[in-house]
Amino acid sequence: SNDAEGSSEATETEDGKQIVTFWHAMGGASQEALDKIVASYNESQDEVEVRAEFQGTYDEALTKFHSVAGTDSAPTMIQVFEIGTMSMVNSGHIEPIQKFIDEDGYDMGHLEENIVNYYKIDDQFYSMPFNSSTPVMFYNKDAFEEAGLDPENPPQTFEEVEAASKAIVESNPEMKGFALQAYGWLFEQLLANQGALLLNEDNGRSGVATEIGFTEEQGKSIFEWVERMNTDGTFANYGTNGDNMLAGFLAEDVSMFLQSSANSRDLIDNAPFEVGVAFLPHPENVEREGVVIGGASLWMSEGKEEAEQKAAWDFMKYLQSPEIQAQWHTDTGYFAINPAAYEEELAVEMHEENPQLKVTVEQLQATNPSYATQGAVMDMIPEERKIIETALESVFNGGDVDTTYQTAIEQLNAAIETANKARGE
Amino acid sequence: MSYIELKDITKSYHAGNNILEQINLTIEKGEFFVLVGPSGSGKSTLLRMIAGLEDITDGVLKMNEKVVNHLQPKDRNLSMVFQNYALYPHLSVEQNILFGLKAKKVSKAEQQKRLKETAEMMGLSELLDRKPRQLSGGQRQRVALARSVVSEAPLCLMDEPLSNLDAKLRAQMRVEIRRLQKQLGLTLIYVTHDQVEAMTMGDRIMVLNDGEIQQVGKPITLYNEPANLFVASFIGSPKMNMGKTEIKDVSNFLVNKTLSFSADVRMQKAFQVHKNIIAGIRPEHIQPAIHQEATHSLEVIHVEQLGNETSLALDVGGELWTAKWPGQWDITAGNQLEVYISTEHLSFFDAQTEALIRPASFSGHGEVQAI
Amino acid sequence: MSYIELKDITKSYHAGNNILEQINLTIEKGEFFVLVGPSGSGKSTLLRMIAGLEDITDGVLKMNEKVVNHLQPKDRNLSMVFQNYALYPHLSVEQNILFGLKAKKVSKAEQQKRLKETAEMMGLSELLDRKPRQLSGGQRQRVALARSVVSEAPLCLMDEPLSNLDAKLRAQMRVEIRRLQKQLGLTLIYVTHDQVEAMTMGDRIMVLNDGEIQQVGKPITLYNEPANLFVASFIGSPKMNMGKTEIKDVSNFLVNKTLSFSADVRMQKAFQVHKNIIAGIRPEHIQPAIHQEATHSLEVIHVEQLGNETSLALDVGGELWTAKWPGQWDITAGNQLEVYISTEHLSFFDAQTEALIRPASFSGHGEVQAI
Amino acid sequence: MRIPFGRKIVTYLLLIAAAFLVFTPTMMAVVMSFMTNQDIMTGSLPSAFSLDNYRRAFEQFPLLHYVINSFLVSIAIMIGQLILASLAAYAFVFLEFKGRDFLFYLFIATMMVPFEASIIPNFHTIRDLGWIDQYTGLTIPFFAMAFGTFLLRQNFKQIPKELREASQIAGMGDVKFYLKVVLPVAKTSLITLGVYGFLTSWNMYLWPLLATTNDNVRTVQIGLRQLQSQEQMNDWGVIMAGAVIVIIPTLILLFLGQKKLQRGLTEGALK
Amino acid sequence: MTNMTAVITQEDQALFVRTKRKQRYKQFIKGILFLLPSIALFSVFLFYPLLRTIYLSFFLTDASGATTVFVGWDNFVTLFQSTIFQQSIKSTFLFVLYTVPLTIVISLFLAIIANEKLKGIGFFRTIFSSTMGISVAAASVFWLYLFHPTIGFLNIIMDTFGLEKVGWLTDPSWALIAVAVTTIWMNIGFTFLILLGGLQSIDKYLYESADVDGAGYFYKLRRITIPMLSPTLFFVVTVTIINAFQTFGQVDILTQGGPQNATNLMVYSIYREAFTNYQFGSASAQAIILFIIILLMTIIQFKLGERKVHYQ
Ligand SMILES: Nc1ncnc2c1ncn2[C@@H]1O[C@H](COP(=O)(O)OP(=O)(O)OP(=O)(O)O)[C@@H](O)[C@H]1O
Ligand SMILES: Nc1ncnc2c1ncn2[C@@H]1O[C@H](COP(=O)(O)OP(=O)(O)OP(=O)(O)O)[C@@H](O)[C@H]1O
Ligand SMILES: O=P(O)(O)OC[C@H](O)CO
Ligand SMILES: [Mg+2]
Ligand SMILES: [Mg+2]
Repeated sequence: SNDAEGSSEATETEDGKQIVTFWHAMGGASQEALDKIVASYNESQDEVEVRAEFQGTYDEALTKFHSVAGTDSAPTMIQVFEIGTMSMVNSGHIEPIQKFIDEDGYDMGHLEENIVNYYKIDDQFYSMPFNSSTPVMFYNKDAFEEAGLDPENPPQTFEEVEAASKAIVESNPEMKGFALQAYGWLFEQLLANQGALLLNEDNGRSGVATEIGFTEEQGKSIFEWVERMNTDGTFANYGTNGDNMLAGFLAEDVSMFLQSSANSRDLIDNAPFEVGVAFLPHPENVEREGVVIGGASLWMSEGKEEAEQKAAWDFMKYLQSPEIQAQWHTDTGYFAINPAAYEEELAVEMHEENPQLKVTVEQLQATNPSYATQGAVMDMIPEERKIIETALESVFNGGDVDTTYQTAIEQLNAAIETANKARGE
Repeated sequence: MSYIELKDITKSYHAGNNILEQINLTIEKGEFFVLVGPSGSGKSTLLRMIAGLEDITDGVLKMNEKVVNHLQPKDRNLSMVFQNYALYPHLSVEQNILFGLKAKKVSKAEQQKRLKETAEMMGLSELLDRKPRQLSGGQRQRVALARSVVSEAPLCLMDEPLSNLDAKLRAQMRVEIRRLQKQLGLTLIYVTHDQVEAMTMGDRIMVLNDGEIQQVGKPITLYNEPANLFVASFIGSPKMNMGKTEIKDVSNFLVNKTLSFSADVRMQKAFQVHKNIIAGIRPEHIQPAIHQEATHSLEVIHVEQLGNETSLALDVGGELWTAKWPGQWDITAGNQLEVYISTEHLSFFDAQTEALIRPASFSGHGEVQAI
Repeated sequence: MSYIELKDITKSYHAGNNILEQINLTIEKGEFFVLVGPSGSGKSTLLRMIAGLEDITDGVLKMNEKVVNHLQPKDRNLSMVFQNYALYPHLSVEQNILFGLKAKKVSKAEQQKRLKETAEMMGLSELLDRKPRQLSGGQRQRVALARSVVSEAPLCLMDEPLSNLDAKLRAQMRVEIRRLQKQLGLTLIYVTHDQVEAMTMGDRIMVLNDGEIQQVGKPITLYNEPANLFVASFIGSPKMNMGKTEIKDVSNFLVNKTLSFSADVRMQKAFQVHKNIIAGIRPEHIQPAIHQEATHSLEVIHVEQLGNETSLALDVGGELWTAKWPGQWDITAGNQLEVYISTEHLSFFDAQTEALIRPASFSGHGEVQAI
Repeated sequence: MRIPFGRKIVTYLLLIAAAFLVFTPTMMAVVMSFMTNQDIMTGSLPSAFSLDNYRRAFEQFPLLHYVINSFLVSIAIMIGQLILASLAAYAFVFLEFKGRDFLFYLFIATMMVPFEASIIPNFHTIRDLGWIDQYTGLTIPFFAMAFGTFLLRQNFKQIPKELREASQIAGMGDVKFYLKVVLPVAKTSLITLGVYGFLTSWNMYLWPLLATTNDNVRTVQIGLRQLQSQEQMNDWGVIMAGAVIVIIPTLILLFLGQKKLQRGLTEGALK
Repeated sequence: MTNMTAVITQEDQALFVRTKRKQRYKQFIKGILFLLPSIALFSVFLFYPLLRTIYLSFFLTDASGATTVFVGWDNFVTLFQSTIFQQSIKSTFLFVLYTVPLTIVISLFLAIIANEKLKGIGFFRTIFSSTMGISVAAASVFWLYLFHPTIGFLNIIMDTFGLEKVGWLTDPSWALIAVAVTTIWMNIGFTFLILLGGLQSIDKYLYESADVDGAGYFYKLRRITIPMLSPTLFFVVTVTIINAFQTFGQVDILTQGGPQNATNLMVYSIYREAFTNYQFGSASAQAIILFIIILLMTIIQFKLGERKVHYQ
């Protein structure tokens, strides 16, 4: 029927172009940026037409993929967040990217090292990295100045953050010092920054993880940090809602917070004050280890015609190109996965104008390669995040750290156990 | 040819509490059969059972010699006027009237023809476009009636179809229904509590009380020879005057301890058989002592002028009896009134069984009864 | 003391189409006021306006000398029996009856007392626990009546409160309502289309036609001196016989080109003033030629036996006239009948204006009018 | 009947106060959709009026196309539901047969099954039927509606039984009675249910998102969802503009339906 | 009347039985035909998923929802031991308690004041029913903004009155209330419309009769309006309860189940279990439990309620 036109059943357009269906989870401004890139690709050649289609959140898109995987309805390629990696690998309905790399003799060497570290599993690439981000600390330079703090020298450690927060609140009782979104990803990053593993078995990279990998001290340090600021009255609670926190920051209700670097552009553009970007803080008593890359990568469906897969592969390569990455980076604040992009005029100009954007890159490059910063892989990480978020909220709202922590650990281990059992291997 | 036959028809809503009790009845084809009875006696229920709207608890219902207990209303080929009209609120008067014809796929031309006739007859021609809610009570009733009339089904059931009409319209309708019934040879079962309707329209009347048949017969028979006290007091308006009767001596008896009458031989015998006897006399039989000599003198308690007749409440041994005299009489309450009461006009009933012992004699019809 | 006063009361549902037209009326305290009129003439509407249920389009309504146009029904202190009963379907009979008393916070003891009395009077004692849908039509009507009676409001409005009752019960109710009204000194406005109710219960009757008052007066006045043709034909059942009247010669006139009467001086004068005259005669005034000599001979078309009287359809110059004779007459249709018609009993109306020219003379009440 | 002046005033006051409370969120959204992001973020009163948000909302997704799809889908669902629900309700009220009550309770029980809980098996079903990206997949699963059946059953029960009886005597079968009497008499409820069905279909978002993979058959709520981003800053002005665009057709429908509803509601009763 | 035999002949008897049976059969067929379209679709899109859900609840699954390990009642056992699930049940019941009575009372109030015959009443009716035309997505966005801690209307008002700002969606003691308020607001439109319809179909004669009886406004409300409205109310209560148990969209957009699972209502929990955690077995078990809870509630409602309901 007519309706079916353009669905994944038709693989060619009327004028003979190869159709590539591309499922993604980019809403809002990111979708605008992505659509722009897709359009530019479609215009750049006349063999392939990429059709980018929004499929909901990362979670929903992934679930949906699982439901249609192996059928005609499955897309040619799909964007999956980093923590969906393991579940994609396990699904059995994907074509590892390594196959095309080998066939094509494509060199992945130009990629950012951390990105390679994350996505290379068992020494091969299953998916093509695309949009990557890391968390950074945003702060209000004007407020720092007013409070007598050095705006060019942001706090580095948990303790310094606390002190700065106090100073801020003292100078302006209307403003809180620090905000931490109850977001599991941030917790994971704060762990990695201490050199702690999220899961055992080297974050699940040496074998199947069977329980959590961090020590009580490492885990609790984050909770206690928050608790201390909470008692000081310098902590702002925005719960799980990132947008509220951003708005609070812009409205000068809070002076520092952690968030994905993907927000940089937006924040810098919209803030009525000078926005500072800093490295993720770490406890004083441990060295900074660095951050894990976040974001998502692109996966190839199994069982599609070769021409179709080839076309998708071509598009993936296009996305890697420095010009595109430069554009993507400046439009959104995601990294350029290809560092060559930073040489692009567009990026250079942008960095000159907004030197803060560089900080995110610097932080990534300052990261020590280790299992901790390589990031955990397992199919229960989404669940882990929910558990951690609940625990964080509990601390935010004055819950007891010890019991909260214990409950969370029990739940985490139970979840790992169930996930292992459910694989039924 | 018996058209409708009811055998031992019984109805109960709750077990053990019969609304209708063993009804046995035959109605002939083309007969105008009137059903009367006090409120709540089961008239509507009986009608609804014949229509097939109410399950028959027990007994057999035959139409045209065929058992129809099990038949659907639509297979009984009849029409009905509901006591509460049951008009379709969303349809105009015209659509309401034509509803059944359309259902039966009667031709358009025929529909229009019948509609026109019926609407005219019922005085609804001007109201055809109205919705039921825009009609007065009487107008609604006429629509309900029209709906039944227009169907020309051979059997018509009507539940108090004229109760909301004024006397003039009612008289007109009475004639129309009667005419139609004759003309189309309809069998009509007609519930009413209007004395005049019952007497003038019905070929036969059935009196129902408390779910039991009291009497079935020609209107005039019911009036003149009511089978029991109930029928006697129910048929006729104002109702028959009743009084306990005692024998004073061999040739005299007293009614209500007040009115003395002489007893003939037949009556003396009756007094031997029946212990307690009740005498009844119709209001029109307590006559002014003008052409006859006065037999009794009674106190007038109350006078009502009806225009064409005068209704008198008289004291008879402490009870109120009614007399009805044609014309307008200027009688003052409180006075003694000379009246003429003929023993002939007394009906006698057994007080125990309530059954008729002897009807008032109308000494050969054709003679003037009361002038 | 005028209790209710209507001044130029007008009602229209749609502009330009008046349902009621300039009604002027006073009703005295304690009066029993009867409203009659053909179906759709606006009786219910008028009642509802007095109750405050319907907006008054124009005019002033006073109660107790105060303008009440704007008052809520509940502030008018009245009770009402609705033509369609308006029972609360979710409440039992008892709760229905007590609804108003509870609303008015009458004491429990008083409630029970009145409930008991009223239920007994209306024969509802056994049905107190039933829901309206489990009642027969007549039973429902009695509940509606009970609800009004129990309230003992000084003003009662009743819209055909007895239309679904049988004659016997109706007679009984008539007396009860009348007794209650007198006893409590109620003012009662009563809609009916029952001739007997109208004549016997009302202190005054108002005849409404097409939203206009035709006549207001004592029942007997309306009967004897109907203000116009409409009242003449509406009051009295069977209706008055009417016929076109022509002067044959100086001292004679013809009705319906058939019946010849001699004209006296007064009538001769009348014939000079009014061009077209219609004569009317009540059915009971076409009398058997027994005590008087026959004046006319007419063909009998149809005979109806009502038990207490006989109704005869007679051919008068091609039109059907009705005669009503008390008692049962064995007369055969098709025969010629000798009748006596007195000129005295003829009423005359102007054919154009329809107004009464001369009423039938009842030559001094107290004399026997028609035996 | 005239309403006394005092009560009129009180009623009006209550009406106005209530209307204000009920309508504030909507009004606020409309105002915000014309505000600049700067004004929104600083929580100030609108300082300028701009259509910018609408322009951007329209740019971000094929809005007109979505609206048309939403209309097609909603109308199809509405009609399907009306037909199926009224048929079922008719059976439950006017037909007496064995197992009727059981079936009714079974129907009611289906209301208990949370749709989100059966969304995965249902998705698999339409996948297997090849209904993904088809109007069939978007509409047919919603045709059967226990809620609507329940609503209509409650309403049909109020139809006086004499009407059924009168038509039985007139020789009218069930289908005709259903078409000629029940449906017109229950018009109001049908309109109510229709409006409800239309609006709920219009407002669905999880299922259309799942059952479609591309813009061709997608509905307007998905567009609204695309305007919200996961962890990036929300552009409230654009979101509100999107929301206003999404609710305008339904509010208009409601406004138009209202008059019809009113008229239908006053249809008279039996005696 | 002479040869009237009062006995029903055997033939008649047999005929009755036969036709009764035939009629009953015909009625049955007719009934089923009327119900067939609904039954067919229910079977495919409701009963089958339900059975499938029951089946799944005894398994662990992989990410694509395929069963892997049979675990018997384990999923249920685990659930009942899980504090998260207990919290979820508690929140759900609390939520029902917050939303249902208030929705009904407010809508009834609106319906009653909008039932008066006044000038311009149509305008108010439209306003009151307007929230029905606002989708979950749009409504949640409105309220998300209203509850916004910094720029939200509610906190700005709190601020102007010198009150402490409230963490509407972040404070566990407020979040459920905030979601409830949103839900009530969203539900008002439809509930209002249904109740208004119910009010308008009450025979006006009943009110006239009560007016004449001298009944006051509230007396009429209590003795006529409410009882006569009872079928509608019953319907509305049933539906509102079921809807409350099935709340999803508002939670998804406003709180994602947080803070501290305070708004992790059952359907959301099911969604999360399936869509985020890929635990279709556990999600199915939750769905079954939810189904049983709603079923029990509805049965209780029908048992207690429908007897009090007055049908014409
Ligand atoms: N559904 C029912 N349940 C119980 N009793 C009922 C039901 N319907 C009618 N009745 C009772 O059955 C009896 C007969 O009712 P029916 O309607 O046949 O009376 P009726 O003779 O038509 O009276 P009316 O002249 O007042 O209309 C009455 O006592 C009535 O109360
Ligand atoms: N809502 C309405 N809209 C338009 N016309 C109406 C409405 N209600 C009544 N009417 C008309 O008003 C006239 C008077 O009606 P009303 O009910 O007062 O008559 P009635 O005298 O009580 O008649 P009945 O004896 O038949 O009850 C009738 O012609 C009727 O059709
Ligand atoms: O929102 P993004 O794309 O920066 O991704 C953040 C996290 O890595 C998602 O798991
Ligand atoms: Mg009856
Ligand atoms: Mg009337």
